[in-house]
Amino acid sequence: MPVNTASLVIGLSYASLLFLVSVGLSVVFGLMRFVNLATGSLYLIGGYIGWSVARSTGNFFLALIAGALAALVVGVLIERGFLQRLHRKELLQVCLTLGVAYIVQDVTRWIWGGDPLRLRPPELLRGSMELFGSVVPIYRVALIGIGALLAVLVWYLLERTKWGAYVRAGVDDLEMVQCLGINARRVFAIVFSLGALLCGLGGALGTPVTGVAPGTDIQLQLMALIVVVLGGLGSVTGAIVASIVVALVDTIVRTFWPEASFFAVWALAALVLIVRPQGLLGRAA
Amino acid sequence: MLELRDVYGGYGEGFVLNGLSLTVEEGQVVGLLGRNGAGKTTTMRAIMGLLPRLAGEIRLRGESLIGLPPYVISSKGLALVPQGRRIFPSLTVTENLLLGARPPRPDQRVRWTVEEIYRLFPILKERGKIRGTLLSGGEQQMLTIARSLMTQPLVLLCDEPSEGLAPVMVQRVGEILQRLKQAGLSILLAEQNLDLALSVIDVAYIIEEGRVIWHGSAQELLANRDLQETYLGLRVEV
Amino acid sequence: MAVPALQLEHVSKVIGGLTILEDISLTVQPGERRAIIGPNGAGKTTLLNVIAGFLPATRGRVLVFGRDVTKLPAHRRVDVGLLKTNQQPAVFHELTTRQNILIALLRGRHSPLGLGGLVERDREIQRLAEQVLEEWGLLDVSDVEVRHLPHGYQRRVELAARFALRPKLLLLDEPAAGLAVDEIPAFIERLKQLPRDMTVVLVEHSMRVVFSFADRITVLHHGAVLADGTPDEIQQNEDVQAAYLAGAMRGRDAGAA
Amino acid sequence: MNAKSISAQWRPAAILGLLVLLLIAPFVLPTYPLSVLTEILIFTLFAMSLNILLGYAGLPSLGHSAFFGTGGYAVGLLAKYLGTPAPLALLIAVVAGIALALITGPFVLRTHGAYFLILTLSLTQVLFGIVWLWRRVTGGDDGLPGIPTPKLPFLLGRVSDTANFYYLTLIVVGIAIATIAWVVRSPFGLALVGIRENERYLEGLGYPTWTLKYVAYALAGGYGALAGGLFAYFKGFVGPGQISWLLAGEGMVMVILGGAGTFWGPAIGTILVLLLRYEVSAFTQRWVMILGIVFILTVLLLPQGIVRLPNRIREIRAQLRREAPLPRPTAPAHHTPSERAVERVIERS
Amino acid sequence: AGGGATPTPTSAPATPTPAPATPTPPAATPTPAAAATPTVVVTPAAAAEPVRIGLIHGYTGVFAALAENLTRGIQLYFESIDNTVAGRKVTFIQEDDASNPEQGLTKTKQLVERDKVHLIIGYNHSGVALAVRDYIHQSGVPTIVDNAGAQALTRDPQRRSPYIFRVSFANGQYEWPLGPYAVEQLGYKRLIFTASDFVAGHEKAEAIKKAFQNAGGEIAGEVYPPLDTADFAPFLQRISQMQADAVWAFFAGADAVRFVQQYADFGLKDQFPLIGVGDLVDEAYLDQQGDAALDVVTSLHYSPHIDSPENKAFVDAFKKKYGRIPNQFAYQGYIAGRVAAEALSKVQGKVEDKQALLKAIKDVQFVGPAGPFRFHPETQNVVLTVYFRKVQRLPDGSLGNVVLGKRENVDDLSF
Ligand SMILES: Nc1ncnc2c1ncn2[C@@H]1O[C@H](COP(=O)(O)OP(=O)(O)OP(=O)(O)O)[C@@H](O)[C@H]1O
Ligand SMILES: Nc1ncnc2c1ncn2[C@@H]1O[C@H](COP(=O)(O)OP(=O)(O)OP(=O)(O)O)[C@@H](O)[C@H]1O
Ligand SMILES: [Mg+2]
Ligand SMILES: [Mg+2]
Repeated sequence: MPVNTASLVIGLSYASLLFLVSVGLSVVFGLMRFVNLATGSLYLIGGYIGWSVARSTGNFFLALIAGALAALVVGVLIERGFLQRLHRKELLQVCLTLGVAYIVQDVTRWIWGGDPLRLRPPELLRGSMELFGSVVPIYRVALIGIGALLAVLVWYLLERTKWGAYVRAGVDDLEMVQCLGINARRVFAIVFSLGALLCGLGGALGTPVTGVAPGTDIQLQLMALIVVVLGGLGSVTGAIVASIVVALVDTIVRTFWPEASFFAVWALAALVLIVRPQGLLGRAA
Repeated sequence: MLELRDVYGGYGEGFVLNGLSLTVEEGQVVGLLGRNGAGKTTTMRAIMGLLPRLAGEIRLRGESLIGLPPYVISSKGLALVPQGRRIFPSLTVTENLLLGARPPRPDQRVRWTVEEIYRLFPILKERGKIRGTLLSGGEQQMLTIARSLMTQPLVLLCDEPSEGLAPVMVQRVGEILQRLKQAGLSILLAEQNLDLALSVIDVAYIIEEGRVIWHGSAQELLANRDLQETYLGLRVEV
Repeated sequence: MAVPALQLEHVSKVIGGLTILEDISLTVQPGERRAIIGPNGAGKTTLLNVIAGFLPATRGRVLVFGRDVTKLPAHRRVDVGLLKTNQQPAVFHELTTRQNILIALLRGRHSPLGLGGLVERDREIQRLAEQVLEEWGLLDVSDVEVRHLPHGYQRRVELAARFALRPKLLLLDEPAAGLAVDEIPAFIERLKQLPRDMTVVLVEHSMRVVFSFADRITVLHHGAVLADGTPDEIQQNEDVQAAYLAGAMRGRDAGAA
Repeated sequence: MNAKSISAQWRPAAILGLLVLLLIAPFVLPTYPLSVLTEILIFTLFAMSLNILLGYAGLPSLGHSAFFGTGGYAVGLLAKYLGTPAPLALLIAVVAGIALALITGPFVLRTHGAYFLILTLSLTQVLFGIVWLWRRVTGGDDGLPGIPTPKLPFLLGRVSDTANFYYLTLIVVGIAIATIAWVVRSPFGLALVGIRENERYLEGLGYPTWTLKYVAYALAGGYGALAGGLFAYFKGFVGPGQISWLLAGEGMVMVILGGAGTFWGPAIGTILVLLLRYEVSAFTQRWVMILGIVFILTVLLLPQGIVRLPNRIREIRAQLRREAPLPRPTAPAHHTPSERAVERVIERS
Repeated sequence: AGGGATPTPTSAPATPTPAPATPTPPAATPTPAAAATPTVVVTPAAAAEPVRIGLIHGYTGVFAALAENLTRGIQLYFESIDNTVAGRKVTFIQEDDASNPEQGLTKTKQLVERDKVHLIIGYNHSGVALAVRDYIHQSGVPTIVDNAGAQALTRDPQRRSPYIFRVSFANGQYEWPLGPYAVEQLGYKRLIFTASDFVAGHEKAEAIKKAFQNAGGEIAGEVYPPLDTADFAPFLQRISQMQADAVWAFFAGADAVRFVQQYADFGLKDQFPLIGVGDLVDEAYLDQQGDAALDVVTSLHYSPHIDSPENKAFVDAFKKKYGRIPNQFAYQGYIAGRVAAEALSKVQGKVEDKQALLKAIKDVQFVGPAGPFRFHPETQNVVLTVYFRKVQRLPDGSLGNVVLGKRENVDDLSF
C-alpha cells in the first residue's frame, strides 16, 4: 500500500515538471556558469501566457507553444542584454537575475492580478484512468511521457552531440573556440534560450497541475535549485536523476508526514551535498 | 595562398601593426621572427580576426578576410596554434581534440583523421580521458597542434610552439613541423627559437614595431649573422 | 654529515590509476642548488607539488631537514622553511604589489590567525615591505594591481613574496619560463646571489639557467629518476642526451652560456 | 596616489562627522525616521557581517539569514520565557550564532562557489523548517510576538523610548562595526582577501586557509546573530521571516549593490534597499519593479558597487579625455613583458 | 534617483502635530499622503484637514488578490459617500505589508508616526495582525481588522485591545456551524478533515471538529498539507485510502484552486462529497475550477447570491465598478468601510476625540448585504450570520454559491 502505482505516477509527473524547469538552469548554471535566479520567473511567464492564450483561443497546444515562446523571448532578452557582460561574475548575476525576478513578479501581478489561475488540460487528457489498480489522472500520465521525451532529447543534444562541449569550451576561452570555427556566441544564445524555452514550456504544461499565482515562481525556483545542485551542475543526466529523486521523496514524505515535506527535500539536499559536495552526478570541480 | 598587405591593427588606441605585408605561398613554411613584443602574436591574431582594430588587406586565395568573424575565417581554412596553448580546462583531452573537428574539404591535400593524429601524437590517445590542462606542458603543445589540425586547415598559424618545452620536445616539435610541411600544409611560424625556426622555414620575415624590416630566404638569414644579432638578439640556447 | 635539507624516500604518486611518480628517492644537502630536469610530462611539477604538500604522496616519505612532513598539509610545511613557486606565477592578481608582499610578510605575525593589530599601523611591517619592494625593484609598481603587470614583473613579485618569508628550502618551478631572452642573464645573476644557506631545488627547461646555476642535476623521465649527477656528468650521460637534451648542450652554443 | 592620500586624510574626519550626526539624530528627527534609522543600523551590521564572507573571503553565502534568525530566536526565547536581561540575551545570541557556524562550518566549507551558495541556502531552509514545525517553542509561522524592548537605564525619562532604543542600537552596532573594521584591517582580513583571490596560493604562503575560513564563518555568524538579536528587540517580534532565504538574498543584494569587499559599501547598499523598500512603496504600488530595476541598473552601470561611484565617474571622465585605461590583457596565459606596458602602468599609478 | 526618497521622512512629520485648528493645505507638504489625495479640497464647510485612514494589506506576495479585493470593497463604500463624512474629506494612505510580520510592523509604524493616520483599516494576514497588536495597543490608533482571523486577537482576554475591532471573522466562527449542519442536514456521520498547515487552518479545523463531534459526528482522519502546496496528489492519495462519508476542507488562494481541481482529477469527488470553508470555492476561483467545484457545500458569512435588497445593491454597484462579482473579501472591505464611515459621521468627523470614536465604532449597527451587522460588545468582533452554500450552475451558465440555509447571531465566543 505505501508506494503504489498512483504515488509513482504522481511522483514521476512531478519529476517531469521539475526536470523541465531545472534542466535549463542546470545547463546555464553548470556549463555557462550563469546563476539564473529568474528561472522561476520564466516558469511563471510560461504559465501566465499559456493561460491567456488558452483562454482566448481555447486551444491547449497553442497555449503550450505561446507559453514556451514567451519565456524564450525573455530568455533571449536576458542573454542578449546581460549574459556576456556578466560572464563569470556570480555575485552580480545573482543580483541581476533577482532584479529580473522582481520585475517579472510585479509585471505579472499587474497584468494577471493576484488570483490563482489554472489551465484546463485539453479535452483528450481530462479525467482519470485506471493504471495497475490505481486511479490516476490521464494528464499526469501524459506529463510523464512528455517529460521523458524531452529529457531524452535534451540529453542527446548536450551529451551526445558536441553542443555541451562547445558551451563548456566557450566558457573557458571564447576566443579560442571561435578560432576553431565555432560560433560560440550563437551556441550560447541557443542553449540559453533553449533552457528558457523548456522552462516556459514547463510553466504552460505545469499550470494544469500547479496553477500559476504570485509565489509560484519562488516555489519553482527553489525546487529547481535543489534539483540542479543535487544532480550536479551542468549534468543533464544528473538533472534527470535528481528530478526523480526529489519528486519521489517529496511525494512520499508528503503522503506520510505532510508537515515535514518542504523540510525533507532540503534536508535531503543538505545531506547529499555534505557527503558529495559536487552533487550526485556532478563532475568533480 | 595567404597574403597580408599594409595591415594596421591594435588593441586600444595606437597601432601595434604598422603597415605589415607578407605572403605565404602554397606549401611554404614562412617564419615570422622578431624580438619580444615585435608584433608576431598580434599578426596572427589579426589574420584570425581577433583584433578589435584592423585595417588593410588580408586575403586567403584572393578572398578577403577583413571583417569576418573568427569562426568564419577558421572555416575558410585557417587555424591558429596559439601562444600559451590555451587548452580548455573543462574539457578532456579527447573533447579538446575533437571540438573543432570537421570533415576535410575537397580541395585539401592533407586530410586529417583521428587515426592519423593519434599516429602522430600517441600520448593523446593514452591520456584521452583526463582534463586537458592536466597534461604536461609538452603534451599540451601537441594537443594544441592536433586540435588545430582537426579543423582541416589550409594554412596553419603557429605561434611560438616551442615555448616552455624541454629541449627534446623542441626537437619533436621541429620534427612535427617538418612532417606537416612534407604533408603540404602552408605554415606561418612565429618563433623566437632561431634554431628551430631555421630548421623548417623556407622564407623568413623579420618584423619590428609591427612592420617588416627584412625578408628573404632561410639560407640568407642563416648566412647573415649580423642580421641575427641586430634584430633577433641571437639565441644562445635551445 | 649534516641532516639533509630534503630527503625523498621511495615516493610514488598515482592519480586516477596513472602512475605519475614511481619510487623516487633523492637527497638534497643543505645549501645545495639542485636542478631537476626532464622531458615535458616527466612529473617534475607533480614532484614539487608532492614535496610542498599540495598533492599527497601515494607512497613513500618526504623529509625536510630531518622532519617527516609526509602527512603535513602544505601550509604547515612552510613552518619548516619550505616554499615553492609556481609554473604560472602564484600571485594575487587583484591585489597591489605591496599587498602581495604584505600578505607574505604578515604570515602568522601577531597570532596564529593574524587577528589583531592593524596592518596600516604596523610600522615595522610597512618598513619591511618597503625594503623588500626596493630590493626587488618593485617600488615603482608598488600600488599597481598585479594583473596589470607584465609577466616578468609578476614573476618578480612572486619571488619577492617567497623570499620575504626567508625560506630555508626553496622549490622553483620553471621560474625563467615566459621571461624575455634579455631578462634571463639578470635573472641568473639574481639566482646566484641567493644566500648560500638557502637550499634551492630548481625545475627548469632553460639549459642556460640550469647549467650555470646547479650544483647537481637530477633527471626525471617517465616519473622515475633517470640520472643524477654533476652538470658535467649529466651532459656526458648518453641516456640523458637521448631522452632529454637532444644535443642541446653539445651544440655550438653550449659554451656561450 | 594623491587622490588616495587625500581621502585617507579625510576619513577620520568623515567618520567623526557621521558619528556626531548619528548622535544628534534623535533630537532633530521625529520618531518614525528615527526608527527607520535604527533599522538601517541593524541591517548595516547584518550586511557588514555577510560582507566578511561574501566580500572579503569570497564565499557567496545565500544562507546568512540562518544566523540572523538564530540571534533573533535566541533573544526572543530568552526574553519571553526566561526574562533574561538584554545584555546577557544578546551575548547568548552571539554565542548561538557562533555555535551554529562552528557546527555547520565543517560541512559547508567543504564546498565553494555555486555549491557553497546552495549548501548555505539548504541549511537555512532546514533551520526554517525546524522553526516552522516546532510550533510549541517557536510559535511556528506566527513567531514570537511581545518581546519587551530593552532600554538604556541612564537615558530613561530623558529621551523617548524610540530614541532610547536607537541609542542602544547605535552603541551595540557601533562597537560591532568598529571590531569588524579591526578584523578586516588586521592581517587576518588581508589573508581573507588572499583566500578570495586564490586559496591555494595563500596556502603556499603558509596560511592555514581552512581555519581562516572557519574563523571568518564563525565571526560572520556571530555578528549576523547579533544583528538578528537587535532586530528582534527592535520589532518586539521574531518570526520565521527572519530566517527565510529571501532575507539572505536581500542581504546579499545589499552587499553587492553597495560594493562587496569594501568596508562601507554594505552600509550604502543597506540604506538604498531599505529606503526603496519602505519609502518608495509609499509613493507607488510598483515599488517591487522599481527595486528590480535598481538592481539591474546598478549591476550594469556600477558593477563594483555604489561605493565606487566616485572612481567610476573619474574613469568615465578619463575615458572622455581619451585617456583610456590600460587595456586588460585578454590572454590568460602568457603576457609578454614589454617595457611599454610597464611604462604605461607606472604612468597610471 | 533613490536618494530623492531620503528627505521625505524628515520633512513630512516635521509639520506640527495635527491640531484641528491649523489648516495646512495638504498639497504644501509633499507627503505620500498628498500624492494619494486629489488635490482639490476646497469644501468651505470642511475647514479641517482631511481624515487620514491608513490602508494596510499584503498587496504584494501570495495574498495580493485578497488584498486587492478588500481594498476595492473599502473604496467602493467610501466612493458611495463621496469620500466625505460629516463634511470632512477622507484620504487614504495605502501601504503594503507584503503579508510579512516584520514589514507589517514597520509599515504600521510608518502610518502612525509619519503619516499620523487617525484610523487604520487592514491586515489580511494573521501573522501580521498578531505582530502589530502590541504596537497598536500602545499607540492607541483605532484599528479595524478586515480579514486576519487569528482567534487570539479577539477571543483571548489578554490579547484583545479596546483599539482593535474586527469586521471579518475569527477563525472557526463561520466554519463550526457546518459541523452540526453536516450531521443534521447532509447526513454525514464520518468526516475527513483537511486544511492548510498553518495557524488559521488548525484553528478552523479545530472549531468544526469540536462542533461536529458534539453533534454526534466522528472524525475519520486528518491531513494537513503545508501552505502553498504545488501538488496535492500525495495527500489526495492518502485521503483516498480512508473510509468516510465526506471530506471537509479548508484551503485558500492558489491552494484552493489546486486542491479542488486535483480532488476532481483524482476521481475523489465520486468517492467522497467535498464540503468545507467558503474560501475553497471563492467566486474569484470558480471560473478556474470549473466543473470540479460543482456541488461543493461550504459555510461562509457571505455569498453574492444572498437574496436581499442590500446585497443586490452592493453586488450591482461592485459589478458596475469592477466588472465582476464581489467575493467575501470585497464584502469584508465594504463592511469595514461602512463601519468606519458610520462611526466617523457619528462623531461628526471629530477623529481627534479618540474615546468618542472608539465608542462610536463599537456601537455601529446596520443591516448590510449579509444581514444585520453589529460587534460583540466584549470581544469587539463581528457577530455573523453564517450561510450554507452549494456550488451550482446558474441560469446564465456560470457557477455560483447558491444559499441553502443560514444560521444567525454567531459570535466568536460561540465555539
Ligand atoms: N591584449 C593586448 N592588449 C593591449 N596590448 C597588447 C595586447 N597584446 C599585446 N599587446 C601589445 O602589443 C605589442 C605586440 O605584442 P605581441 O604579443 O604581438 O608581440 P610578440 O612579437 O608576439 O611577442 P612575444 O615574442 O613576446 O610573443 C606589445 O607591445 C604588447 O604590449
Ligand atoms: N591530476 C592528474 N590526473 C592525471 N594525470 C595527471 C594529473 N596531473 C598530472 N598528470 C600527468 O602526469 C604527468 C606529469 O605531469 P607534470 O605536470 O608533473 O609534468 P612536468 O614534468 O612538470 O612537465 P612540464 O615540464 O611540461 O611542466 C603528465 O603526463 C600529466 O599528464
Ligand atoms: Mg607572441
Ligand atoms: Mg611542469
